[in-house]
Amino acid sequence: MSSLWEYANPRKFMATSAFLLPWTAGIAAVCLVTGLVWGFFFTPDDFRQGSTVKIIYVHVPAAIMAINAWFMMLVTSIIWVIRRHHVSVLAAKAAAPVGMVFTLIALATGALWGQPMWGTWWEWDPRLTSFLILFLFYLGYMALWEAIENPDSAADLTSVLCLVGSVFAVISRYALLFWNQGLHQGATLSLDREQNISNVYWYPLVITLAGFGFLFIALVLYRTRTEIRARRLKALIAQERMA
Amino acid sequence: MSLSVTDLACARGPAQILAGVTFSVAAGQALILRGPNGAGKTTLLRTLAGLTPPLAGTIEADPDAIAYAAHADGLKSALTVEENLAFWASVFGTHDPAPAIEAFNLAPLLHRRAGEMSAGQKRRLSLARLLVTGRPVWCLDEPTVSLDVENVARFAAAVKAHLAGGGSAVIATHIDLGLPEAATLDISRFVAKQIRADDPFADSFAEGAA
Amino acid sequence: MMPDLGTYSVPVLSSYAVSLGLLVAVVVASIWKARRVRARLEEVESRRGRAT
Amino acid sequence: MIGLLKRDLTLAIRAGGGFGLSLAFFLIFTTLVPFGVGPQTQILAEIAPGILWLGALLACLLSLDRIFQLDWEDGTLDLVATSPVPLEGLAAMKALAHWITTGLPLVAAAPVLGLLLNLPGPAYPWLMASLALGTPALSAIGTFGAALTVGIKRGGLLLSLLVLPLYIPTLIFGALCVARAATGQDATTPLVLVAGITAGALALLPFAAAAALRVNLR
Repeated sequence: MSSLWEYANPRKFMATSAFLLPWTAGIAAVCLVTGLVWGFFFTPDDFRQGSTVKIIYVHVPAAIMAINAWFMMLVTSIIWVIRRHHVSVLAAKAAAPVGMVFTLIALATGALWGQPMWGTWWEWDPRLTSFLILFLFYLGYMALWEAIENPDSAADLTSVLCLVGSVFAVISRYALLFWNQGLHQGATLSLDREQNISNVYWYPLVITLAGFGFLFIALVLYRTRTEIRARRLKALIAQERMA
Repeated sequence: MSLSVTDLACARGPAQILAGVTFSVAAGQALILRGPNGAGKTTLLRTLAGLTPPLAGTIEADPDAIAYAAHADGLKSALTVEENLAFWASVFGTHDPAPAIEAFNLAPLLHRRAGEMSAGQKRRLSLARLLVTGRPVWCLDEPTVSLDVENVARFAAAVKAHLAGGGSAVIATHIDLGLPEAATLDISRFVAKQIRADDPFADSFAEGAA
Repeated sequence: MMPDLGTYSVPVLSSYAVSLGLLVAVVVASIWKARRVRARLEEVESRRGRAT
Repeated sequence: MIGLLKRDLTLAIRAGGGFGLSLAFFLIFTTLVPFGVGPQTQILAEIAPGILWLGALLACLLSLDRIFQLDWEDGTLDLVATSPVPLEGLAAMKALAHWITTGLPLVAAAPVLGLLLNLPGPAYPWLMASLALGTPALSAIGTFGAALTVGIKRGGLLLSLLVLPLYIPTLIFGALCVARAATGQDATTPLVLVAGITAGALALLPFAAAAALRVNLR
């Protein structure tokens, strides 16, 4: 009986990820190139925002994936806490820098977009600010991993931090709404999308979103492979020291 | 109160240190642990104390029966001898500190701050804590460090009194404590240093053949 | 070929530049780290292979 | 467990315990603000709620790394962990002791510093209420952060990096409460939210701190 948990075995994960990696990376490259080229060269300007609307193709997918990356880290951390699957927590470790870069992209493009639209580089808008806080959470999570020598202790402590941090991230989100009503436009992607965005912008956006998603999966697979090797390396060095 | 250990495997960090540790200490008995530096005496005692979870095997003893004493004295230098003992008495539920003061001759030092005492005096205070805990199974890590001959004898007398009262003790030490009836266990035969067995990275996961 | 970005060419172009730059940076960093770890692991594994 | 609290308070008062350091920091921080932003009383009055809350928060942060570090270094933490006191109880007592030695003096000192910053009159009761209800959350969150980093040498900076983002909601609601009261608006809602965060933090974080301690003691 095959089960999902088999992939938590490092050997099995290495085999499966070796198979998946070229596919996900390939799909990511195709989607990113198609979506960004389409979005940049072949979409009309918005009547109100002008050509800045083109920023949407990097800003929105990066923002969505920045949050999804943290959510994935939360899930894999919980799996580690409950079922002690090493690969799970190493995947969380591998995802953190990728999520942080996505957050940074969302912040930077948000600032560049805000400058012509709102007349200021940085606006303490609830959405922008929550991404800044998310960025701080990523930094803290990664710093804690780096600071602890024993890999299993580091896994446990970062998982606890990820859990507690997630709760506080949600509270911060609501606190920020209370704190400042904000200038940011409403969610770009929602079920009643017809009201927010027309098809000309919608199709390339979905493709770039898929591109960012597959890029995230590919990078996490690739970096998890590295983390597994690094963990193996640590085990071997410890073994040599004992011999 | 007895302590019985079967097939215990202990780890320190990523490394398994000991495997197959089996012994039992009946009430009124003491067991001396011997072994070269780094053999794993501290690791074993920390596992017995419940600080480090065992990798395998069973420890048959109520964890609330074990009093642990580590290398570090665990004293607060800003508190007096009396206050240090009173603190531990309150943590372990109120026990009279008088026998502890008596056993280690701490009465003259009672109002001295721990920070102003010598290493040996601190050690005596640290050992007196064991009597305050009121716990029947003592797990002691090098209890006689920095004690002079006279105080080693005091310590041995305290252990004997503890055993006579139905207690038991596991003591890691290099010196002869003067406890002729105590059994001795050389833990070097249990040493099994390797990457812990529950670490999935311990055996090779050859990717292809690399 | 190049679309007319109008007055907003600087923010749009720099958005794309920054985003692509960061993406390339994280990919390159991942590859660099992967290579380094892999090389060190192979070195240790081969040392072990000889020993046993 | 009361013994733990009593001991921590005694240690804080004795020489070298650091009692009052946070308070002094709060004083200096608040005194420096007018040098930075200028002596105009309207400006000071306007930013006073935020400055006072920020000062209290930083003063709390300053003493966090002492919460478990000293007990860890001298071996007391090992011995308490093997005692009948549960680690959850230890974490809760440590947070309480930290609050009594840090948070409570800050609450008492805040109105005086409010005068220095020309804080409007109606805001004083709200300043004290929000600090009294909010600083326990700062202590509880800080204890959790201290438990995470107890095994790390020179973990003080890391501790700040981990704890500061967790302080954001408390800071927002606390400062907002005082700011609203200062401008004559209704400040009840933010005060209730501060109390809510504190209640949640006190109920849940000792368990997270105990879990972190257990990992660090292994």
